[in-house]
Amino acid sequence: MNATGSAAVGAAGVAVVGMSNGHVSSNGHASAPPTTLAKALNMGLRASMENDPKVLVMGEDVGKLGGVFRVTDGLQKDFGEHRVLDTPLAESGIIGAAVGLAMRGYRPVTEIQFDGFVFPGFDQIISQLAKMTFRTQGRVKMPVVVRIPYGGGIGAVEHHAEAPESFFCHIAGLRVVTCSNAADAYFMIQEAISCDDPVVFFEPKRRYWEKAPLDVGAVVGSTFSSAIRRTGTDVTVVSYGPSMPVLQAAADAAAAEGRSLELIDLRTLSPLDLDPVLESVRKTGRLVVVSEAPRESSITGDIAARVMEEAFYSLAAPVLRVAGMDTPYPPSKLEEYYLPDLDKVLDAVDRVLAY
Amino acid sequence: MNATGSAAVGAAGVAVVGMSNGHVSSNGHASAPPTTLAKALNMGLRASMENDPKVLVMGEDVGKLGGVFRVTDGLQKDFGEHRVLDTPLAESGIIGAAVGLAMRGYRPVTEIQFDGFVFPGFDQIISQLAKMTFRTQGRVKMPVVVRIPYGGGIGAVEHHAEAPESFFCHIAGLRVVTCSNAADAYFMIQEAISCDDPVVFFEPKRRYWEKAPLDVGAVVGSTFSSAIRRTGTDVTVVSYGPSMPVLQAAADAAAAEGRSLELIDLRTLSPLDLDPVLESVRKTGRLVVVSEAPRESSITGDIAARVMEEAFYSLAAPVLRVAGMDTPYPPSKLEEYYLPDLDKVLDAVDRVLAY
Amino acid sequence: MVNQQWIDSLTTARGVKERGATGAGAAPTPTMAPSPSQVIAGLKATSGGENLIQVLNPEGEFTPHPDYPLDVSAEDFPALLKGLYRDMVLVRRFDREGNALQRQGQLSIWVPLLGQEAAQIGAGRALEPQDMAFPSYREHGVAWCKGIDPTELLPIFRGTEHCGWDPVATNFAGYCIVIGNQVINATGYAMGQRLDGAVGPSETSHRPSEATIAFFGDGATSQGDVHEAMVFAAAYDAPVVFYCQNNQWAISEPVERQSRIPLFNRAAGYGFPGVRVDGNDVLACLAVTRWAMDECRSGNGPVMIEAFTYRMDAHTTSDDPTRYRQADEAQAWKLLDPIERVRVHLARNGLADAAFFDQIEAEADELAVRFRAFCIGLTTPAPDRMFSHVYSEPHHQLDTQQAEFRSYLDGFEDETAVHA
Amino acid sequence: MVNQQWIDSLTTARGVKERGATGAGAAPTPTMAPSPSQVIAGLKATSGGENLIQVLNPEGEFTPHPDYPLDVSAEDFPALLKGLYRDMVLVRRFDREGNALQRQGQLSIWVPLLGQEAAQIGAGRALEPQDMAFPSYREHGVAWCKGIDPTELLPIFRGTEHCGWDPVATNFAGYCIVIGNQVINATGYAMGQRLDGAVGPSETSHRPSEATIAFFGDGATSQGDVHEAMVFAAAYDAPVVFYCQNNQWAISEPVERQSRIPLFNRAAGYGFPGVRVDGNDVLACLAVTRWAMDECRSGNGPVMIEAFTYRMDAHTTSDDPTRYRQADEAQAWKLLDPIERVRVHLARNGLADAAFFDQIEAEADELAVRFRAFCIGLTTPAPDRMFSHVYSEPHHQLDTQQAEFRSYLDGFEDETAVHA
Ligand SMILES: Cc1ncc(C[n+]2csc(CCOP(=O)(O)OP(=O)(O)O)c2C)c(N)n1
Ligand SMILES: Cc1ncc(C[n+]2csc(CCOP(=O)(O)OP(=O)(O)O)c2C)c(N)n1
Ligand SMILES: [Mg+2]
Ligand SMILES: [Mg+2]
Repeated sequence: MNATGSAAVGAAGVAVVGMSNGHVSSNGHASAPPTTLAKALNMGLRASMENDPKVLVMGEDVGKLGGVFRVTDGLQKDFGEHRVLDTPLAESGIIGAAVGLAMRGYRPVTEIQFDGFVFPGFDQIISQLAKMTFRTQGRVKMPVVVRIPYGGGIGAVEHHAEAPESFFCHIAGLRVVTCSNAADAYFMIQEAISCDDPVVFFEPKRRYWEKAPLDVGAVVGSTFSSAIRRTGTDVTVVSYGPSMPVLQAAADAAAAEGRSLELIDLRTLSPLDLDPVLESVRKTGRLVVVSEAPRESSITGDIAARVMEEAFYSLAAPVLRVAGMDTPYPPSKLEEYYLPDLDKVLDAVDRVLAY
Repeated sequence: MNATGSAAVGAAGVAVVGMSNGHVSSNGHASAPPTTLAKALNMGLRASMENDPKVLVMGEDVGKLGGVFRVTDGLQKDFGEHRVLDTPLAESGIIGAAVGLAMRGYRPVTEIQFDGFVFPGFDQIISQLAKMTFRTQGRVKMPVVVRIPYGGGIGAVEHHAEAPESFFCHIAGLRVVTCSNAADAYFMIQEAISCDDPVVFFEPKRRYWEKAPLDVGAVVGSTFSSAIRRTGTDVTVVSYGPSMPVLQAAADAAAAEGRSLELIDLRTLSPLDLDPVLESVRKTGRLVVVSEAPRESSITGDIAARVMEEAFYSLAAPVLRVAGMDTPYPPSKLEEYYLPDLDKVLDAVDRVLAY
Repeated sequence: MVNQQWIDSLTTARGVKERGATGAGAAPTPTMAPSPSQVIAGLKATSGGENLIQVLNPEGEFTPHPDYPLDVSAEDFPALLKGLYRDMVLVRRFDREGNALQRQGQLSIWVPLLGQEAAQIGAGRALEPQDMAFPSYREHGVAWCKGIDPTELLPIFRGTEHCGWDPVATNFAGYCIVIGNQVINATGYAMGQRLDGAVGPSETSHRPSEATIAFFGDGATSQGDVHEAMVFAAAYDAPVVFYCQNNQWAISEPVERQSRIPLFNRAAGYGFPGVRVDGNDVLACLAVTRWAMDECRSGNGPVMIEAFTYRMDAHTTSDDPTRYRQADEAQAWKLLDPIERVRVHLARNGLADAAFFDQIEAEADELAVRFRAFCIGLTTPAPDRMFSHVYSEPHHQLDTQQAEFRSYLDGFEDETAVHA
Repeated sequence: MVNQQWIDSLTTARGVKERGATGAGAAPTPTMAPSPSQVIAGLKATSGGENLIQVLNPEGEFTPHPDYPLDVSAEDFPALLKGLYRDMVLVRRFDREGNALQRQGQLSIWVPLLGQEAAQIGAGRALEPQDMAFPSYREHGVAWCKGIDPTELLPIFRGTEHCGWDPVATNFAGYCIVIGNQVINATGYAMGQRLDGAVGPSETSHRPSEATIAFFGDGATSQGDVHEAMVFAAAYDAPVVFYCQNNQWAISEPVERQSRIPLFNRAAGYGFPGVRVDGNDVLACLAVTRWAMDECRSGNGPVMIEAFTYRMDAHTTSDDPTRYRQADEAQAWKLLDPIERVRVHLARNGLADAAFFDQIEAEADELAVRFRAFCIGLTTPAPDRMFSHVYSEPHHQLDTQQAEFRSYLDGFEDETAVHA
């Protein structure tokens, strides 16, 4: 059994090739300074706050402490307490207040401290944040970002290692995106903030400290698009966020066995940018979808169903899923069994090739 | 354009053939008195309360008023205020208190007034109700039922016509079931109450007043199982709850055109009872899944993905989905366009047969 | 500055102190909690209790309140009161028409405000154009004061739109159906007003100070969102007035199901002022709300107001109140009708003559006719409405879904007969 | 019966009344809301304010409180105090060992209770075996009193289980990490106690009366769930004590971010008693909690207690408090150490000799050794644990998933080398 790959993979970003809406952009340029994903988010937040005085940061412990992951480190010091708000300990209040602030013309970037704590704010997200624009015939825009550190593999106690992204993908009116490396983190958070729609922004917490080259001057297209991370011919493997380094490692291992994997980082989970996936599947005929989220009624099921709908005759095998178990997140000593890892991905590759 | 079929289909239950875990049970016996779905639930609740003094009913307006749909009508009068509790107006409080009552040995049956109002209670459902047993290594059981009237087609204002079942199917630790006719309603609510696990019980609100024969003395197996409602050879059509009468109408219309549909009422959404579906698909080679829920990251995607995984070579066509739109629920004058209806089902049957 | 004193006054306001005074406390002392019947007696008494702010009593007698002056000269008083009378009569009239339209199948539901005209007009007329209001779903009277034409309320209840007006242009948010949600949204908006520098005397701009008002019911006070709204507002000194219309009922549940004691007391738990006003006294509602909004505009928010009133009709047209409340309760409240006392005062004091009352009646009739005609003429938007404004920015996936749906619909136009 | 009086006393406890008294209220009156600095001064003062119930002061001087007697004879007093001292020393000792084990990589996290020993032991020792307790995640001292062996706390923090004890057998619920959730669960449990007839003098059974206690922090008071818990408890007269340990911080946020005024005032907003007790005074915590539990057991619940204390260590071992608070604050609180004052009282009054203190030290050392050994010996459960107890009844789908996973794992055992 292998661990979930964080150590083994290392600076996964080095291999990053960002492909956005057809044009390749190498935001992983090798001469760019290596930056942690957390720091890149911090830099992106800072850039957005400098560009637009209406951008606010709000959440629990985001001020002096800089957030429990230090993503907002130094922002309150530099922008003041009126731009970076430590809030009372209440997530419905955080989202609900952000909705009101957005109606007033602000662009609040809210932080949920851990994935498992978004649920007290779920009602405000689904009932107000997601529906407000539709309800008011577009008269009230909701440029709110909900940042959520997510995923497991950090040895944490209950509620600190969940992958709740599928819930949000099921909510019309939201956009759901996630980054997997520093360069994307920097550009995607800015794109999220400048978007007039509410964006749920998932941050792969166990990758916060992984470094990748970040060229802040790079010209990038929309980062809310699928990115082909490695081209290959035998099997398409699709994932996002925390599992991308696992995919890289799997592709390396598979290559050593003579198998060529094509890797796609979805980046946007709702809406999906499915064309690159379909194109790839038309080539390889085989698809494995990897996600930490439990399998039932999830984003992975949706991807499988849609690929079947749109590329039925191209599929030489069923779409296989490597997902979290359909159990509550286990005690952390067992998380290596729960999470998708190198072996599980390779096992799925074996199985999908066996058809 | 046809309406959603409620009028056209009428006493859909007449055609009901309940098949539970392999043994056929005709709980739709023709000599049994016709009963509305709402009344059947009321009778089932009453039976459970009589059988077990630990069963409580709690929610907003469930007492004197008998619930806005009268499902709890007369229960407070007959069982007293200590068995049927009108609660303060707070859903997190309702679920959270039910969790505590269950720890104390009670079996609370909570009512959420409408689908759109379950979200203030979502956190308690996911963080406590669903996880408590796992957390405590089985020492604390959670025999709590969360009753939710769901689905559209009643001309209601916002938040009163949603189909949130997929959210709950994505939560490990819960069971999710739904009834489509009076007989199932009567037996399923009792099975839910007697289950030691938390059960989210979805009630198709626009079918509350539809009558079907109810033989309370019928011998039924577990009702938490898929039921084949009509056998056919050309296409398998699967749904649950409010859409079942639509399926019946579609099967009639298709029959008139010489097409034979096999209809399956899932009844249990989590876990799915997939064997009857797979068996059917192995016969027909074609599957249409119908649900009012939006399509993204939903139960329909999961069904499609799993059928592909387990019956890949049997599929002559992709699994097609007839679902709610990926939009917020529209103003009610437009709901006939939003909801699956006879025409949409037949259109999908046409398309799946065109492969 | 009396702050510390005021805080102290709050902090001694707890049962224990009183309790301790009654005995040594050695053994479990006699019941401190009020019995259910006492609670009911205290809460459901139509008098509203001793703390009720009232300036125009049910008999039409006017007694100004020293703490909540109306800020109107004797000369202007008749016009003020006649204006409020007109507001209430017109609002009641279209409210009744809404009920009738539902009965006749023209609306799928109507939410009556009958009995709450004073609570809403009093509050609504205390608002300046720059003030923001967050309603629940029953605030037709506040909408009226905010310049929303009554016909704009109809699309929601006919099912043609989820919101018929422009919340930005009118400073009146969309109706909010999920109980309590709007209250924390209001706090957020008010936080924005403060961040904008629109609160308190401004040195840099000449724009008038602003505040926000959030409307909610007695039942709503139990929701976590209302609590969090108050916590946030207190934490950020947000200029928001929490205006609770205690109409005694949350559908079938009486207010004592939500609280043992009068609801305005909640404010003290958060450290801001709470006032109970006679919600059937339009002048008191106006005076108290003006005071509260001024407090907020000048930076002393938040403030809570409990308007003690009564839901004289059903919860909505779908509701049947005979199942849960006695007719005599409604009879008792009828004597406290919010419009009647104003009519009596105007007539008895010669402030208005028969012609005035006739003219308002005529105006009400006209409004009702226009309201009805507009309702019946309201058309259903094209199915494409479903897909519009889900997002403000382009969304290829939804565009595809829309295109597919379009061509599916077009298929029917091609055929002469559709399925079945 | 003083109920009406008591209700009235609550209902006058609002800013407006005081406010009105200061002037005519014609124009916006001077600021009523406390300024941030005043709030901070009032809340962060280590004295806890005038309302603080204290019987053993930081200098170790004992002054019984008339309202909250200890119900102990002079003869038994030394044993009581020595017992509490022993509890606090032992609990502090294994708490420090928990910290050390985390530093040494044996635990993935530890949540220190340092400084809150009195708040927890005082409350914990007020509980009878039949009473139910709902902790958050820091209540190691309450667990101790409930008979949970300290080693049973380790699995959570080592990541081998989500709960190491039996909540049913111990009447101590599992730790709750989602802030506020457990408080409404506690109310529900207490509602059940009442429904069972386990509250108040019972004519039909001889079983002792019961109550429930819910533990939560100052930060938690902002959560909707805590509000709803109080609303439900008041509505159903639930026998639950809301025990808020105000340790001045919610991670990096000081308590004034959650409230302008002392937290015990919240109770008045719901119509039940609220008390602020010196949370570093174990005798006061014991006396006040006993009183509160007795109130609840005899049917007069709910009651709120705010234990005014201090988190002397980091929030958890993952936290770095130097980023947000000054060292001198911790220094000031060090003078108020909950154990030290008991030691002083015992020593100065000759209630305990050196041998006693030595013996407790030795016992603490032993406990620490046992705690550490147990921790290091804790093994990871088999992967199958993931699938067990997800449901209480059979679940074919999960069984299938488990079987598939089992055979996937078995695949590795067959191979000599696994992938990469
Ligand atoms: C979260 C939520 N739960 C339940 C409902 C259903 N519901 C609609 S109105 C209502 C009662 C509201 O009572 P109150 O707050 O007193 O306002 P009123 O209707 O009396 O004006 C309820 C329970 C809802 N709309 N939202
Ligand atoms: C719903 C939720 N939001 C956020 C968190 C993260 N979190 C853990 S402890 C904590 C602070 C709690 O402060 P307080 O209630 O004062 O308790 P204390 O830790 O001081 O004992 C926060 C924000 C959480 N566990 N749950
Ligand atoms: Mg009401
Ligand atoms: Mg704290």
